[in-house]
Amino acid sequence: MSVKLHFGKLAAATILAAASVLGASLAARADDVRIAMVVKNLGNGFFDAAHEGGEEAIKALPGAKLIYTGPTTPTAEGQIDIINSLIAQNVNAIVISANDPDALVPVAKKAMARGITVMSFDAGVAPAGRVFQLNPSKADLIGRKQIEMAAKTLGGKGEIAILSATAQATNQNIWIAEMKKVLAEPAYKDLKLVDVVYGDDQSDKSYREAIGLFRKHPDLKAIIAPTTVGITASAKAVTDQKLVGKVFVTGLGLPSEMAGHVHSGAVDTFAIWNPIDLGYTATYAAFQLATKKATGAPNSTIEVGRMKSIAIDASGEAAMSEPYVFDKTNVDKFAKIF
Amino acid sequence: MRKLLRAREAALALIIAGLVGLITLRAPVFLSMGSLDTIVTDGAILSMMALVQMLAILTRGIDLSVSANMALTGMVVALLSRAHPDMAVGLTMALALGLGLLLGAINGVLIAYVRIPPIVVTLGTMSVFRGLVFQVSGGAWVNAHEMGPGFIGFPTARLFGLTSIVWIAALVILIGWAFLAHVRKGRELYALGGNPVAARYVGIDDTHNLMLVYAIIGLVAGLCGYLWVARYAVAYTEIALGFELNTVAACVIGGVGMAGGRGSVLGCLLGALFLVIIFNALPIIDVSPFWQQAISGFVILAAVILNSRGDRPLGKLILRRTEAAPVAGAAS
Amino acid sequence: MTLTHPSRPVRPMPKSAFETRLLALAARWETALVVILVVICGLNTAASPYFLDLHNLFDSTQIFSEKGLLVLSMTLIVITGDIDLSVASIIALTGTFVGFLALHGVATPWLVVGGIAVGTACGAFNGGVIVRFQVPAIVVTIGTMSLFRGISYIVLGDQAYTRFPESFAELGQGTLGGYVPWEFLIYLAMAAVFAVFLHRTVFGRDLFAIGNNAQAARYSGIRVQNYRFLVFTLSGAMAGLAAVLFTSRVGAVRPNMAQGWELEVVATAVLGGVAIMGGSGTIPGVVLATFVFGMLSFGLGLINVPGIIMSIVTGTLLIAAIATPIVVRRLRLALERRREGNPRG
Amino acid sequence: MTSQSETDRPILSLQGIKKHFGGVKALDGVDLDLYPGEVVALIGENGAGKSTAVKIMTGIYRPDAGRIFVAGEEVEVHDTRDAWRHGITAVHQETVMFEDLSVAENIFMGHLERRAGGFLDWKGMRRRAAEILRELESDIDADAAMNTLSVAQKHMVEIARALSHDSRVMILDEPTAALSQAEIHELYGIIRRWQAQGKAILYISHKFDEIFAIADRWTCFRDGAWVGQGRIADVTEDDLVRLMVGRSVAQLFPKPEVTIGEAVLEISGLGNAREFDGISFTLHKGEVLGFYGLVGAGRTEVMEAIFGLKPIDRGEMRMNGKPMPHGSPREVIDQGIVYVPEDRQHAGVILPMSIRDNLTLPLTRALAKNGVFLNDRAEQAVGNRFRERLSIKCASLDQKVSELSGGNQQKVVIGKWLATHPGVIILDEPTKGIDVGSKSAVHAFIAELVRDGLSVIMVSSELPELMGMSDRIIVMHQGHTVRELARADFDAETIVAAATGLGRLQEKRHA
Repeated sequence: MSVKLHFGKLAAATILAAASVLGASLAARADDVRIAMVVKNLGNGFFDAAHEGGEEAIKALPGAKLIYTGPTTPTAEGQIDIINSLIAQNVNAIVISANDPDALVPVAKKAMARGITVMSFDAGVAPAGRVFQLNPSKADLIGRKQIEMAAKTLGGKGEIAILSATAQATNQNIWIAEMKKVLAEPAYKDLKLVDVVYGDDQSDKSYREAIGLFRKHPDLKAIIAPTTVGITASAKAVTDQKLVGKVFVTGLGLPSEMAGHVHSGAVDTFAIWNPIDLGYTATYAAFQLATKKATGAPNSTIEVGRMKSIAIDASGEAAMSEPYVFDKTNVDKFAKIF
Repeated sequence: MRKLLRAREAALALIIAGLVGLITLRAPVFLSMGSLDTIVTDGAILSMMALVQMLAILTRGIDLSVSANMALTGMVVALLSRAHPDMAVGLTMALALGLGLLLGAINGVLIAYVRIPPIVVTLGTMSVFRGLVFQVSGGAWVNAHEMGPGFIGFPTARLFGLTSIVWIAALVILIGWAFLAHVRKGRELYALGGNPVAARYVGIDDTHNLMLVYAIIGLVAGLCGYLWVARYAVAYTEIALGFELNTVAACVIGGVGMAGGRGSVLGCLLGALFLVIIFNALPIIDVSPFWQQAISGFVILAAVILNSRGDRPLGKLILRRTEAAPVAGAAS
Repeated sequence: MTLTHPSRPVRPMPKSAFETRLLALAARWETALVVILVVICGLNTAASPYFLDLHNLFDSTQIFSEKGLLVLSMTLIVITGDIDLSVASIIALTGTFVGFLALHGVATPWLVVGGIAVGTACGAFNGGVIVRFQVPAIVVTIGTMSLFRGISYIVLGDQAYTRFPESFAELGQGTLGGYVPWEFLIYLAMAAVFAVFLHRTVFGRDLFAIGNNAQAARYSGIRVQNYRFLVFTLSGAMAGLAAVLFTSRVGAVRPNMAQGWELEVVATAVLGGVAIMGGSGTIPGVVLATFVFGMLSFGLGLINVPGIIMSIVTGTLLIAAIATPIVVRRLRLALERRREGNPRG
Repeated sequence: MTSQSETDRPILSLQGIKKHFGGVKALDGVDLDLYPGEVVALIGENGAGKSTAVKIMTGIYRPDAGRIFVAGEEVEVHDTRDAWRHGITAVHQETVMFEDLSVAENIFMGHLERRAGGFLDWKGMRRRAAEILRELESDIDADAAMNTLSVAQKHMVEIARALSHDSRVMILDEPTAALSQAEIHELYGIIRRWQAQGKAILYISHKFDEIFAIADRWTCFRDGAWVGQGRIADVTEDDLVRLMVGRSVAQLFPKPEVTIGEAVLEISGLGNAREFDGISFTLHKGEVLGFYGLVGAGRTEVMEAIFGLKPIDRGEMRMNGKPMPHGSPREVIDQGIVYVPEDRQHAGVILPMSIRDNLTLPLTRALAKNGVFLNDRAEQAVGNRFRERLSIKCASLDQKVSELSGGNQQKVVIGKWLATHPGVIILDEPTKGIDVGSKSAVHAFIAELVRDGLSVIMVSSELPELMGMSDRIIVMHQGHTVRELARADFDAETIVAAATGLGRLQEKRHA
């Protein structure tokens, strides 16, 4: 049974095989415009919706193909490996939602050096590593909207806490900074931010952190969770601890995941931008850039099909609209969509 | 030895009491009923899993696949609940137990019959099971509102003031204790781990026993997989990622000897309790969550070092007997 | 049955015992790995037109070069009968330290030296605790696995170190002649050093002796505890080197870097033919296994298979690689027994 | 009670049992018959296959060929529980114990007793254990943890374990090795009671006085083969010796005439916490110093301490007149002292490694190029030299040591040390478990060593060997040296008396 072969023979065979295929494979490259959407992690409802939007854009774009990919855990390393393999596949454009703005720069630069268009959406890559960044909304709008929602639910008064994703999450950290700015305004002087905790986008950790918040701050009135994992875990914690009506959860969440919590009363309002539109726009824009129909340079605009056009500002970022607020009245309708 | 073990457990209990005292000084709310209720509920799953992990360690093995088993079982029952929201809780539990058992049996066959070291087998199955979670779910999440109300409600439903998850844990622990202290098979595990050669001389068959150990681990992991998913009301690929190390840590803190043959249910429970208290206390006493990992690492190391004295074999006793009783039969 | 006879005349050996042994081994496990590697490369070629491209192949070495370094030192540790689960956490801690130094304007050469020094210190800590308190390596390194990464979390929290000197990036991102990454060259060089160390020096021989029978090794005057300390320190040093390369390649340091690598590293060593209970294993074997995993994940990446599927393949390969020889041997024994029984019966 | 016909039929009968390990034949078609109410002494040298036979009867090994009959019916014994079911119980030569568990648990492990509900009957087991121990007139507490017992006490627990089974066949494999004279008499009483109950007893011992005192029949193995059987009443001690070794005894011990030189190793007042105390002796150049004692008397522990393997709390060691460092084996080896341990397989050789690698293990560094890189040629040369010098029987030096017979393994261990050119060699039970041929080779070799000017410490439980080879004998008992005799005063009775503590007791009474 034992395999008996010589190193030498094998090596020779390998080289031969390699050489024969090498010539053939070099010629066999497609002419399609292949756009790769690299998301933070697979299996995330938000990105699944963005994927749907991307596919919609592809249908509208002749000769375009979409590769939807991402790591299974939201890490930069996973994304680096994936982008490396996309470079090897010589795709035309890569659209990234980054797990880490800085760590992706070297590999993104490498991709651009090999002639691949790189842009980011949702969570941005640092400017050196992309043509432009498509924000789902403006950070200041997102920050403000979440404080507004909390203020409205609480009647403008009470202790609030933030339960975020990982401590490194780029966009969450920017929004938290924006929220703090808004809280400094006189209109919100009675809202007291007592804590910021991190649930690492894991349900159990987020859940435990939420309960920790209840214990530490008996007078806590609201938790703002600017992440879809955090907001569901917080709402679950509120329900389990029988704090419905006493502590409210708000933040960013998907209607499909939040409908139940809205009806239970743990959540009064929450917001999110439309991930389908976001995915559509990002994919469309990438196609425009890859086919040289747009430059993506600062202060330029890009035509993006049914979403009309987006304008890129001086810092190389573009923004879609302000987040959309959901409550009892409309959540069920959108829950069927995303 | 038994006295020493007792002493060790008493010391651990004292440390836990001291710890609780310190935490309460900083944040009195820690001792509130609500907080304690959370700790007990949180500790339930870790206690059960640490207990079965102890079975593996007792027999000189380790099971690194426990958390992947929990994730896979949890995901499968969650998907089933999504497809059939009205499925009875009893049936769900039966399915979870069955699937967990099957996964554990795979480990068992490879370890007991094919004779691959447990660490290798469970390292491999850990990867495979975790990958399968992704395969069966397509990477998607199963969210609270997609699962049946009974499915989610059961673990946190209350009976006499405690959640049913706690009652289940109590039952599992009781069975585990009875098994190890009062059932022949269970007691034999100590012999098997303490001295495998001697165990063979007294007719203890390691094949059957190892198969049994890993099957039991799988069974309980399956149950805990369901409880975990239902308690946190969500199922996704990374459920309980890294949890296997917590179960090992609980055993180590509880004085279970990694060399096999040594460890008690009580110690194991105290180890689990210790970890749960620390994890729950950190947010309350305002220690940055960033300290959590370093603290648990430090605690494990401290426990290992403190236990090291007990684990070291002493020399044979040759001298003392000379002083005590010169010759046994001298009087006759 | 046997009585004392003067021994038969000794026949001169045509080959050195080392070569004979190496060849014997090659006939078993390494050859199988070469076959697996060739099959994987063949499948990759069939599955993706982009696989057999020199540029891509060299790029792909970056998938495994850093892990490969860890596999080398893990091989020594497993051969001595221990295990080190803290390597990935040492990377996080070392990376954090390197980032901290860079932030304070330390020059590239000192970043490299500093990183390796911190890694070495972490490894020495592991080895020190294991040897001083005579506790199993697996628990100690489970503890330091949390501790080292935990320290990195305490230091960095939600921050990242992202500012590094230009010249530092060359190490992890640069190539020789635009094709061969420095990382890969460093990996190959280290593999050669480890091969010589393990198979051609006194130290390597002593490690095998310890792994096969630590008690007998001790009775033979081998300072077993010193060696255990040495291999853990060495493992730390390799993790330090890997951290430096990783940091240079990625250009950013976060506490969660290299999470989960420890298990991949152990799996690679075991697939490379290192007996998990200690006492046997070869550097050529683990290098081949490193390539097998590297090519496998590169190939799956090319066809955009999610990384987690790789973990199914890894796990299955690991178990199958160990179980197959055992099952085959047992079947053969059973067959022989039956054959022996038949003619008489 | 038993009718004539039943007495004539053996309870247990082995026929044509064969067993080999790798290439080594341990049993080559042996027969054995045990009759109710009779004690059969199984005699044979170390390595003759007695213990292997015991392990086959108790299901620990499966025979390669041959048949086992219990009360006339052919049976298969797959494991110990099968053996128990057929009424076969053994007290094994080596103590097989669970150190962390209690005495009662050790006695009942494997057949823990259950109450009606299926749960363990702890109370009952504790009571039964105490009863059995009382029957043995032992003062061991049934609740004590095993690791608090002395070696002799552990042996008593082994015997208690055998008593806990209601067996028809009792096998005692060197049961008296660790027991004192009084305890041995106790054991005789038990055996006679078993006899009266109609049990069959297989008694394995080296000690002829025991065999003649207790046995009715004998069966003899030599080198794994069946030699013969008969009634004890029909033979003399000399007959048995001839049967066992196949030649006359005198040839076995080639004690050379060597002039004893100056003191080499001086030990005074050596002691540690648990194992030994007040150990003092001097070893001279060219001398063979014998150490005698019961199993567990502390001989091995003393030797390990000298070799740097055990802590020393008190006392002084001098090598060639200078204080000797002894922190680790390495330092001791550098002093020219080497140690051939008793447990060859675990501490002596590295089984999965080649003969050559084993032979050069302590030498690799000295042979290496620049002290670092392996020097295959030099190692091969050393390997060849010692293979020849010790007549190691092997196909090639690349063969794994695990494939060698016990005797040849022992030669590898000795060869390994000789290659370092030591001044003192400590041999701990150097002929335990090896065949007759290798045994005399080892003896011849010891003679050669002292002729070359080495000094030898020989620890042995075999009195004839020790008396045949030693210049002086030191007797140990319970961690102390109790007697020292010069060759002219050697007397088996005196030595055994001292080793079982009698001499010591008498001294105490006089004092």
